Amino acid sequence: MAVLTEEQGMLRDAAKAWVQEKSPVTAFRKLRDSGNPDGFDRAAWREMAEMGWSGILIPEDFGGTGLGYLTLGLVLEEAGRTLTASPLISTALTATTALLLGGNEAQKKEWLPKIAEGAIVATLAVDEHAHHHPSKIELKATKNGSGYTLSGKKTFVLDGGSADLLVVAANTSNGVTLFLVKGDAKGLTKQRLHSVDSRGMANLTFDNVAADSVFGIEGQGATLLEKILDRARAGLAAEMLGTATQAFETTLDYLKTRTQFGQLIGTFQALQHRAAKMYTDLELTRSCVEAALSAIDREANDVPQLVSLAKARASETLHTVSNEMVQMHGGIGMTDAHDAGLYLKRARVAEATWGGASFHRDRYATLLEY
Amino acid sequence: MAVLTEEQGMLRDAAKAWVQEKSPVTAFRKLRDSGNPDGFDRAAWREMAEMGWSGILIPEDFGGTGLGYLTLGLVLEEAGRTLTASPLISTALTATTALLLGGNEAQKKEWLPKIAEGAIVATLAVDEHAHHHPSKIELKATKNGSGYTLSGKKTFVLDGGSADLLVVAANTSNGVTLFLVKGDAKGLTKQRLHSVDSRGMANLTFDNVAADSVFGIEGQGATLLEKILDRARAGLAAEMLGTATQAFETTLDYLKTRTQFGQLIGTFQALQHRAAKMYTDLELTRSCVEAALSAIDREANDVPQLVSLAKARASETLHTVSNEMVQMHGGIGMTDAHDAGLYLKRARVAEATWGGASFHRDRYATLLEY
Amino acid sequence: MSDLESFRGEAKSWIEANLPKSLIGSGARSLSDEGDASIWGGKRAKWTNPDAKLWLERMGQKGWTAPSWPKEYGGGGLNAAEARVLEQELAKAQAPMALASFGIWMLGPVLLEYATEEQKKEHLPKIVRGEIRWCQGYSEPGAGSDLAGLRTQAIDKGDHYLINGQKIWTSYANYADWIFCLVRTDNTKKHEGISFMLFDMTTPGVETRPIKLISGNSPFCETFFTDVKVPKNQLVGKLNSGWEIAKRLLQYERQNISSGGFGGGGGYDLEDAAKDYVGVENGKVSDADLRARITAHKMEQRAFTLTVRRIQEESKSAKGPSPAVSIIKYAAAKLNQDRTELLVEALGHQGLGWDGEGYEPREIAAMRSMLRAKGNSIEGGTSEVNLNVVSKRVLGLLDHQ
Amino acid sequence: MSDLESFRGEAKSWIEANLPKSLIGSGARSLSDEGDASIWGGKRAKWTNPDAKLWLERMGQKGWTAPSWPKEYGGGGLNAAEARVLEQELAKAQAPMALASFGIWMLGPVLLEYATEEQKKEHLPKIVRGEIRWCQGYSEPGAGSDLAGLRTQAIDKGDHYLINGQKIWTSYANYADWIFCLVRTDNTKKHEGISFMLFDMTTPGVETRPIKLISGNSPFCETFFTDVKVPKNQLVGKLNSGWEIAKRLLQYERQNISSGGFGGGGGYDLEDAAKDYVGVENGKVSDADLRARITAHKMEQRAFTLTVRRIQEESKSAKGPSPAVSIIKYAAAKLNQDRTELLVEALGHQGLGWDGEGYEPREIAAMRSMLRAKGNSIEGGTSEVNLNVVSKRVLGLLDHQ
Repeated sequence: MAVLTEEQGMLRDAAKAWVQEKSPVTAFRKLRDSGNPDGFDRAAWREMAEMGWSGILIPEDFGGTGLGYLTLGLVLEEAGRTLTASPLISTALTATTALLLGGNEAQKKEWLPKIAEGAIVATLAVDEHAHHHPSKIELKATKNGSGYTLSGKKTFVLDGGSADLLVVAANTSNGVTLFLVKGDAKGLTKQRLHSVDSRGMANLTFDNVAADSVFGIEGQGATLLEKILDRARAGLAAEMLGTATQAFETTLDYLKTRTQFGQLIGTFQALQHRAAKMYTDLELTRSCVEAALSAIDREANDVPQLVSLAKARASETLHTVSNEMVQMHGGIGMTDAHDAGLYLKRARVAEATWGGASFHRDRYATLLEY
Repeated sequence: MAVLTEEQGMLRDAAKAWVQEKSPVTAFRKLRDSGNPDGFDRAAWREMAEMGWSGILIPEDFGGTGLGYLTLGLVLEEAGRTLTASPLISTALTATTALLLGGNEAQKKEWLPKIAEGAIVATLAVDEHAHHHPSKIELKATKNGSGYTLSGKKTFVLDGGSADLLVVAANTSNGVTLFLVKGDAKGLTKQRLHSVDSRGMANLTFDNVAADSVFGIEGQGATLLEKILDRARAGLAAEMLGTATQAFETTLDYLKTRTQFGQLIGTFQALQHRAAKMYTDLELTRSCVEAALSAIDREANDVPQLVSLAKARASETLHTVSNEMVQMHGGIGMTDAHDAGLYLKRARVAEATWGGASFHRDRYATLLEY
Repeated sequence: MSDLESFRGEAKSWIEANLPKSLIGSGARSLSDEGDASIWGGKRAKWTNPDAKLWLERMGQKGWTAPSWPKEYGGGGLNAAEARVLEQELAKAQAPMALASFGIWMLGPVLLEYATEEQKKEHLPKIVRGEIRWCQGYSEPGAGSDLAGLRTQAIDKGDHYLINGQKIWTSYANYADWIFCLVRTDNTKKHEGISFMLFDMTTPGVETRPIKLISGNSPFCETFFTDVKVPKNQLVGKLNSGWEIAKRLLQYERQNISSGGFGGGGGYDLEDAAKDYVGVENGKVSDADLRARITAHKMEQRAFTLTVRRIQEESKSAKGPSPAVSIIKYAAAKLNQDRTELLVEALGHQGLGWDGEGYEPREIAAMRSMLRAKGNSIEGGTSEVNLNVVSKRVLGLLDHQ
Repeated sequence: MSDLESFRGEAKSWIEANLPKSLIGSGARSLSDEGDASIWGGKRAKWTNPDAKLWLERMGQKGWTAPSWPKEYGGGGLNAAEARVLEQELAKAQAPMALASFGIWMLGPVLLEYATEEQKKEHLPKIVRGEIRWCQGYSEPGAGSDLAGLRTQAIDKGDHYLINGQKIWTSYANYADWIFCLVRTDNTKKHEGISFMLFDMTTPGVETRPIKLISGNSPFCETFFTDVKVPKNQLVGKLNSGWEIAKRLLQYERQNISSGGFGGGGGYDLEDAAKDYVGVENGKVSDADLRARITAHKMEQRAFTLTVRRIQEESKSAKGPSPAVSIIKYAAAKLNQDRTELLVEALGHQGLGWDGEGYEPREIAAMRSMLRAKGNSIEGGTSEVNLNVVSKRVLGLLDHQ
């Protein structure tokens, strides 16, 4: 665990307490079984906003606390432990980052306070196919008098079904440009998806959607997009670290209570060594995630490397731990009634989101030019 | 173990008996420490020839027994168990295959009987750089009256220092052509190498070496070369299987005798599971090696796939087992006085020879067109 | 030899004459979890295709659903060589499997070995003809891989046993007609206090409750026994000798579960899926990292298939399954898990759907197969137990003191 | 705070004044197996560069070879914050390590904790100044990771102990002046019968024999004791309380061995070697499979470095090394083995040379580092022991009954 300021420590403890009490895994299971179309609990989201979580990245002038990414990471980690599904990733992390890095004063004034209040859900729409591929933006933006019209599709947009505000990466004649689009814009169709993690994902179709609110410099969106994505990936990695840590701890408890062949299964050396290796992986992953988040807060120049490191490691570790959670629980871990399956399903989607281990290994090597 | 004919069974038992008695690992260690420049024991090679091993691939008309590749594989496997270093691979397997597949009657008549007698050492010279790369032949062959002159280099030629006969892959204006070159040819310089496995390897320099004996059809050598290499790789994989099997069995014996913390270390479950996985790897590898060798004997059309499978698997398995041999022996395994190091060193060279796991994985995928 | 060839002729022509055209090439679909598929036979079989019923009847009459069982018990009475020939001819004719049956794969072999003449005559023919569908009552709550902890009680009531207790992971108990079941008949011992019994699932006091898995389907049940009366002649082997029978049967089970590898995966070819969903650059899957891992897996798969064939050839002569079968089960489980994971990875977000719009059925099938495959290293003996068995029975390593 | 900054100033100017120019940037070369390198100090140090001797003398005088040890014992008397500042300034100035010493890394800390005033005054200053080079007498033949089986005898002869027995894996015993040694002083007990003693390697009856490793070099010795007389005041701690001291010291050893990771590897940068020896296609190493594995390793290496830094920051306050150190040792060993293996693979046949013509020195060094690295998961506690320690001490799992 990184060395925290007093303020960070208090926030972390508050988050831990709230999550354990108000949003345990049973809450997520209830959400899943209720077939809630949003994929998150709006009442819980309001509470989070009241506690200031939606505004952790937002400067005080816009109604937030401006505590930064490492701090938001602490909250995401705690939320990840119990699979708490909320717009923290889509809205408080990703869309907020986009507005902070790319928005002009007017845009910030209009939207950031609403996000801080928890009044809106906002998200980033980047991919258009099965795999994450930010350098392949085909959604077309055509100049149209003062503004633009957007036509094309976006796939697997997090909280895309319930989003009031969308940051959309589009292809303008001169390159990639980001646009702000309202969730109820004319010509925008949302197809809610039942992804295996039961989070609210949607495919979006744009049919001549009017978008006047250009974001950053026209045609220069590619670099901005990468900066936004790196911050989103680091935050997601923090959430995944929490999920993996809890999956491991739950499994460890089971090893200490379950007996087979007249022995606690935790006394079998083969399982002990596998547990010790998972612990090692988790420790290494924590270092990467915390390094990436604080590099972002410091605006260090190796952010892209550290983020790919963190996202790749978090993906690999969560993959292993979620598999071992099922295996070490044995038959009971295979039943829908047990939580192991929920962790496994959350894991696979998080791994693929904004690039999996394979994507980020290649990116890491490319950044180091070999 | 494949189901063997009586003849194969007898030959295998004879090989096992001779190797254990006449050529145990201590013999190889003596050879290494004696600094024998050939990298093999000529007296032992004579005995092998007398037992007919040098002629297993050679038809009876040319003084051999023509028993085929699976049979030669049985002998190579036994030889591999004790790290027996001999020209079996270079001469009885590789050069013989080249003569059988590419030689005309005259060439076969001249050389095959000598090989069967064990009178000469012959080998294949293909690579020119650090890595195996048969599609990259730069050694130049220039037409010169009736014959050719060869200029360029060949690297890491097995038994190249003591070879009386060389099969050389050269670049003719119209493609790759194979040539027969005598070991004492004028303009040929041999640099003997001290590779870590203490086998006789050499770098060869060709300075306008006269070579009139063209091999197969001029310019069509690439396909022929691949066919020769596949047979060489399969045989080498059989030897590696033997090496890995013995390394495993030696380690298994140690697990059954060594005590730590008042326990036989073989009773520690973590080591048991690693041993069981190695056993699984060895069983899978055996299937691949035997399948490749019998496919060659049947002249099946999936030989290239099966050979890449066998060589890749043998490389991976031997790699793992040789590492575990050191680790499971602990400190004693790190000493030069123990055999583990000899197996480790043999392993690494065999892995790299004619393409390692990485090379053959890529080849396998390419053969399957994805 | 020529006998064998003439048998090949007979088989060939019989198949031509009796295999309904509609079934040719309909293939052995993945059995995994299609609990109510007619291929399992039994009293409650749902015959979606009457030709499938016809095919089972004809194969059953011939005894070729259990080719190597003795004729007197309804089997085909073929020797090993003939059985292989039949297999080859059925494959050539693209005949689908006529019957999937735990009775044939597991129960039959041990009945032949341990049952009374009366029991064999009673049960084996019905198994061969697929009239009775069987399920296996082994695992109990709290004792997964460890059968010594078995608690289900069978009390001697003179003319019958009275059974009370609970089983779990009973495959398709909700579709089965009869169960072969391990029960405790002596509380003073562990393994030596277990007996092997057969009884009708319609007996009063038997209740089954399907277990929903993470993959969304329910191939297993919890099974409850409340004062279930079992006639004494339904005990197999000697009283308290059930453990020996159980171990024998587990061997057959492991061999069977996996010698074909585990099924499932939504009918994708792994490398084609990678090409379609990831893309191709000069002939190669454009994600080189994924391509390398897919290749490593495909080679492992090939090595596995070659090994199964080799072990079968080698153990022709040997009596019963070889201990090496344990590595088969372990390897098969890992392979199916690797394959389904790689497939899901290759499909990207399209492979992460649970149901509904936006996903093709086979994309959803891929995800569910990946989830279901996690059970492969748990059911029928965990991979950990398999590795223990290999290290002790095959490698001769000792137990920790 | 301003105190700290003023100390930074002092340190900076002192280094400028005292660091011989010839040493600037000469870097901390890999210590592994350079047994006779002057950097190890001691009576028999070979001083190839007089400036290195000068640098050691000056740093020793200042006590900065052991910055946080008390001044009274020759140490620097710095607090943790100051010690870090000194470290930073030395790094900035590109000063090479002045002294490599088991005395500083291992023996010193336990002497400070367990030794008598007299012993501290006697030994610590000489350690700080690099005058006496120490070696460690722990392992014995037949008892590698398991010290409870210790057999070397120390018999009470009134005014001295008489030591007979044999040690193995004694690092650089052939270069050492003194040894800290575990001996058995009670045969009726196991761990409670061990004592911790110090003695001079020139004492009659001490013999060392270097052990040749598979890598060709000999960083370890067999060490024989025949009727070696050790004065009683050279016992550290109470009689038969050596086990506690030994465990403590092992912790320092593991922390030290690996917190920097293991060295060695022939001065190649892994990805540059791959580019040079394998080739490049549009900017990427042309063997995509190897490239992916190199990258996975480099990321693991980066994660490790970040973790070492984090653990150090976190354990500032904590007393002594944290148990998480065990994962450091385990991870460091694996990383160095992976790195050296990947390097050898990248070099192809050029990386498979033992000596002689046809290979560059650094190519041979790469091979030998790979071979030497196999020992990293054995020396100073095997990786298996490390994993046991993590699962028990960190994860709280119990011993198998």
